[in-house]
Amino acid sequence: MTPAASEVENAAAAARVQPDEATAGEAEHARRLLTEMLRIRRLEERCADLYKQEKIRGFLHLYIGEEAVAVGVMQALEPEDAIVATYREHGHALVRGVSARTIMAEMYGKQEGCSGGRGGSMHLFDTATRFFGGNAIVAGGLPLAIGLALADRLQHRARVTACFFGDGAVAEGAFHETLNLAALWHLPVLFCCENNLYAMGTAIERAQAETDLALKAAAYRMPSWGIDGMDVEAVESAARRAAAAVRAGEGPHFLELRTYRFRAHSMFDPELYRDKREVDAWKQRDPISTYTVRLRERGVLDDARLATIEESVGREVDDAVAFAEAGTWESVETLTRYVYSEPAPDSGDAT
Amino acid sequence: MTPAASEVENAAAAARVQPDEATAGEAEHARRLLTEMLRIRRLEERCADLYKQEKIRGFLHLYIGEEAVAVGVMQALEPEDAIVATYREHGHALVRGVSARTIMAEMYGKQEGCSGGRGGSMHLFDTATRFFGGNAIVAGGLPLAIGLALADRLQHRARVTACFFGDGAVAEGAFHETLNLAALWHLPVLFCCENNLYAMGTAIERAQAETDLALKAAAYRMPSWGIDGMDVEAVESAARRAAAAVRAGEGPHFLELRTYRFRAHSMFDPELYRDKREVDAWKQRDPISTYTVRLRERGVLDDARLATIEESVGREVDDAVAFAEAGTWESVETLTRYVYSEPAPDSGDAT
Amino acid sequence: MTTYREAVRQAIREAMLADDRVFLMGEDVGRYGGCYAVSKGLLDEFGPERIRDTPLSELAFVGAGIGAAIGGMRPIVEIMTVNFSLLAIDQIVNTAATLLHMSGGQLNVPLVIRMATGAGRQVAAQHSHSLEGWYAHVPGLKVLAPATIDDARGMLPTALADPDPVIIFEHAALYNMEGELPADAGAVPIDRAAVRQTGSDVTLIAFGGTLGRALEAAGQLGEIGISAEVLDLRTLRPIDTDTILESVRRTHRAVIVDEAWRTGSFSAELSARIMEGAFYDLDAAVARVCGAEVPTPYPHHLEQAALPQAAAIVDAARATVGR
Amino acid sequence: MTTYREAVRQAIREAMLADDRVFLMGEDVGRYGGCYAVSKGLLDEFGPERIRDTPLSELAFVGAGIGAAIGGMRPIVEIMTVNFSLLAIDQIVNTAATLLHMSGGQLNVPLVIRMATGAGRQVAAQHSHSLEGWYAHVPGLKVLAPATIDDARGMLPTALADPDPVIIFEHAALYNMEGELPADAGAVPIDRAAVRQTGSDVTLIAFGGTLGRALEAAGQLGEIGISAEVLDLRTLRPIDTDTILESVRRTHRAVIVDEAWRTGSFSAELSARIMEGAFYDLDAAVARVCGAEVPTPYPHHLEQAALPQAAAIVDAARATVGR
Ligand SMILES: Cc1ncc(C[n+]2csc(CCOP(=O)(O)OP(=O)(O)O)c2C)c(N)n1
Ligand SMILES: Cc1ncc(C[n+]2csc(CCOP(=O)(O)OP(=O)(O)O)c2C)c(N)n1
Ligand SMILES: [Mg+2]
Ligand SMILES: [Mg+2]
Repeated sequence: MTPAASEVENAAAAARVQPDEATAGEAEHARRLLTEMLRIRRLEERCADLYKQEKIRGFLHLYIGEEAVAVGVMQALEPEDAIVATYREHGHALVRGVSARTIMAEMYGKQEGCSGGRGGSMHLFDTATRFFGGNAIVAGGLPLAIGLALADRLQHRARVTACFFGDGAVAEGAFHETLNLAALWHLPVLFCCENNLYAMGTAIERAQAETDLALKAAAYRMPSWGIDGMDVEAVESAARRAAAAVRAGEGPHFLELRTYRFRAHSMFDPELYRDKREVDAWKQRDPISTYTVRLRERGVLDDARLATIEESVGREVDDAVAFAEAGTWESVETLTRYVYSEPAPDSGDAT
Repeated sequence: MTPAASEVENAAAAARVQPDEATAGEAEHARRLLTEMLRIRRLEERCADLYKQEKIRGFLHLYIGEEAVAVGVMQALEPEDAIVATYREHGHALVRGVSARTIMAEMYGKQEGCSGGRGGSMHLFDTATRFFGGNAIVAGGLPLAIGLALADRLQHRARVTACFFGDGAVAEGAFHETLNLAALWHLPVLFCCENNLYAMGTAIERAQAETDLALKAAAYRMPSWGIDGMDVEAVESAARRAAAAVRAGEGPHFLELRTYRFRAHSMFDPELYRDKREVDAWKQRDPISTYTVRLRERGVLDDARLATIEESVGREVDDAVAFAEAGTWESVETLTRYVYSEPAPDSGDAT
Repeated sequence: MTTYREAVRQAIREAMLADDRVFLMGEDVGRYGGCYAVSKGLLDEFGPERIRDTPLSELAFVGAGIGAAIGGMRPIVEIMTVNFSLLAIDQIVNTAATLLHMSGGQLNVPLVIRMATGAGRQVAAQHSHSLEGWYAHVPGLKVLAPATIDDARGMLPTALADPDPVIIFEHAALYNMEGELPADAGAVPIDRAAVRQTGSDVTLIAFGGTLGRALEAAGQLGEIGISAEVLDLRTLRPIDTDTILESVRRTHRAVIVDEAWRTGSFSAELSARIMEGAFYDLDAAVARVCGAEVPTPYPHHLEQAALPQAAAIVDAARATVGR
Repeated sequence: MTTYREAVRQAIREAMLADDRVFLMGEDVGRYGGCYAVSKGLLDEFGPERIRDTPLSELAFVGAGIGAAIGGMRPIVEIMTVNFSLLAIDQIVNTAATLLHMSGGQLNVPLVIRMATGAGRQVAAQHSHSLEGWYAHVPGLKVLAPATIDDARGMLPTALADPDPVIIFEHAALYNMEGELPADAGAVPIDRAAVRQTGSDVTLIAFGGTLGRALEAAGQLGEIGISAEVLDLRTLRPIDTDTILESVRRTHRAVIVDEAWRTGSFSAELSARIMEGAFYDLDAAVARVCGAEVPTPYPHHLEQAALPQAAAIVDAARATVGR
């Protein structure tokens, strides 16, 4: 359970841009990766404050520590691709292009939120960016993802559906049924298992007879890799390879992204189940601070640039909070809206 | 899907008594195996007739062709062990020691049946022989089996729970959850997967991304073997080894028993999904006729002995039918019995 | 002459011919021909991509149906029977029924789920449930129970045209029912109950598998001079309360027939609604004739004793009219 | 002073001390201390074999509880919330509830399943269900809804002593409720409703999470001169119809409060039973105050608007008495 123990043997992790030869484009891209991770981090730090202020209520699951996963994977996706995520999805939504404003407004429950305020933190949705939630049933999104992929297959569209889920979800029957169907039907899905070693308070050793989750996928004859999920470039490179294969019709692929959650599971969690030293050890591998160091070493980041990034990210977060604060409450009179479609054109789907 | 294709590579299958050196005890045992298979075969042939006569109603799933599996595995079990089976369980019940009489009466729905007539063909139960059903939900018995095993573990009893299920069940989420739990908790379960290549009309290639089911178990770090389920001695020998390991505290084991169903899935099945030639090819490997030949070659069976066996089996079946015919219908007045336990001593469990 | 089974098959076939977004998915719908032979022949006509056999993975293939629906398809997912739907009910309740709401109106789910329901075939305690009422409890779903050949034929296209998830319950005992179906039979509304027989003394309310018994009872009641109106609910969610109340206000008495276990069955909702909407019009307490509170027993005589029979409906109706 | 949470913990602890066949199994019951902190501290006292953390495998660990029960143990299986119980409902309905029957009386299942239920904490559409009524529909199960600290403490031992499967619903909003618990508090019966406040004009019937609202409403009604009796159902299956009818026959009016979506909720069964048993004693239609027919919305004001509030109970009660 120490970072060393989850050190990555896999070749995919090694494929990364050489430090010294960074081109301008590469430098730009690297800074963008850092910026994206920082956007998640700062937004969520603010969320934690707002939760204490009781502006955000219900469950709030922070992604802090795992940012490299969402940021890395999203690089491999095209606008027409689809994303299915979990209740720990603020980062995914943000990086995918859902605005910080509508995400924050959603967490407030304001009608300007990306789900009209109805969903809250666990149910961010945005059809414009093909972000299909936001699912609070562990492993509940997996069947949905293969359905989206099936629709693409049947409609001859070379798209990818990226499906995020945790290590805990792997124990669910839904995982098994879904992976089998995906492989059997050769569906274009990129399974992204965010292995942060815990499902709430249950360590993976107490949940899985086989803790090497990448091996699980093999039982369905699905190509899979274990990736260092604390290294955004390793994630990006693996995701690009896998997404390209999926898009090329090579069937579903599976990435196990080895990461760690720095914060409590949710705001209710007293964290009795893990040692502060373990958390501290993992914090040494913070995907943002390690990447910051790396970019400095590579000579593509200096104090000034970093300050500029932080400043713009800070402004974005401030702006999002202001937007949410200024947002409005839906009238109680429309309480029973969104139960059935409102009589309207024949539309219906989000494709 | 031809017999050749499922020919068994596994070493376990090879371990079998040498033809020429059969001792008296071994000869006796071999004839008993044959007898047991014949008991199932003849009982079920009669069931098919009785179904046509509308004596047996509802669903009726015949085991004909698969007899070597139940007979072989049961040899490895002790009286204190437990058995959990499916709706295709007449053979298992019979070999386990439930009387042909009460089995037949149950299929008639008479109150003298082993489940008081309430269950019918799919729900044979007998606590005396620790036969825990008879379950008509595919994969529904698997969680039950690990629960029985957990009870044994918690009560420090060195028992085995044998759990039978089909290839179709392997696609269910229950399979995945159960195998993981069993392996994670090191529970004394012997999983017996009766791979007859079809789930109703769905061939295994259209149901499983990985058709080598023994490999599935490996995803849970569970020892597993693929066995020729048409060879009763191969099954027995593998089951003995596996059961001994389970009993010795080595955790759950998995047997994939490769077999074939000669008859339709149920009496409603028009068998559109498979070729008569395929069925005929498999019938060449009939576990009873091939074993008969083998025992003759070994010199432990001749016409006279075989006739004696058939005669006694025939008598048993006749007697069972007579018993069922003479059985009585439960009064409609007690319709709502067996919904809750009747006020009685504190008992409660079947241990 | 055609059958209920044929009518469903025809409906599926025409939907697939009319709209290539429609496909059928479920266990044994293809090679086997459907566990009730509903889809027999369709595999040959439409091929395995559109008549899609699934493994035994109810949760995943129902969820895949939801995903395919939001991905632009019009899936018909067949769950063999309501008994196995319990393995998929999480996806139906927590995903299909909630997506539109949780997304603030962005994601409707144009999915049709068909399943067989009911008892009466001696298939015992795990294969004889009647859980229509559970699904009818869930906002976001629509729930249909075609009891006639016309409805078996006509409800499916309407359900497929609906932007939201619709569940169709086909009572297993109806598949062999024979009757005429006009050559031009087509879509029928799915928001109205139907008066199948008019009457003035008592309203018998039934749906799906119990309509036949209610009509049988009405016939027997007629012989003893009691005029029974028979109302076929057709749609369980939304309930056509207006039609029910209109009838009961005329007859002043009602008997509800529901094959499910009595306690907590859908019949209770109908009973409560009638009281709430027509209390002062009632001349007697609304009666219910339901399944006995016992897991379905295997033997024929016990199973039949556990199910609502015409005789019990007659008795209940007579009790309400007092003769 | 103690809390509802403490009372449940104490009940589990004492059961485990008294009978070593008892063990607790579920997601995060051990190291985490229970998702509602109910089992905090028990792992240290009893160890991981008896306070058994499970993976996220609801179907399998509930089924394992059934198997362990027939194997001689007395398992308490905790499902975090009723929402996730949908993943395990097949085992509960098709196995736990049927084994005794299918085996002709041979296999009873002495299993207790506990789960949190209900809305009110802004956890939105997938985490706020109230499905007690579904379980109460199933013959073979017993269903409890402790609404008080005494019942939280006392129902568990009675449930564990029961030879058949018992499901206990703990409303999540109750865990922090404070109150006194006598030092000798122990087992209580699980087959009787309780009159929590006597009254003569109208009977308010509530259970679990809605009892508090009903009492609140009764207080407000008292202030305007309407004497409300408050009945706590306590057990949803079997229903204590006698106590309900006895009360309604005195008050002639009833209002049922149920947090579940109105259509097909358990309230309907209660309403129907009252009509069936006390039709001629009723001075007004039995009224229901239920959850709105909408997946639970996240924002506080909308969620509260979707839930039965004291004001709505007061209005409904006033309507029944006509003032
Ligand atoms: C089916 C189901 N069971 C239980 C829960 C409660 N729960 C919410 S998150 C969680 C842990 C999930 O862990 P994992 O899949 O590893 O994701 P992580 O939270 O670590 O990102 C649990 C048990 C749930 N939401 N759904
Ligand atoms: C959960 C569930 N889904 C569907 C069915 C219907 N059904 C009964 S048996 C069967 C096939 C099972 O195949 P397999 O597990 O291979 O066992 P076999 O019948 O071949 O022995 C199916 C689909 C069921 N009983 N339970
Ligand atoms: Mg995790
Ligand atoms: Mg099979």
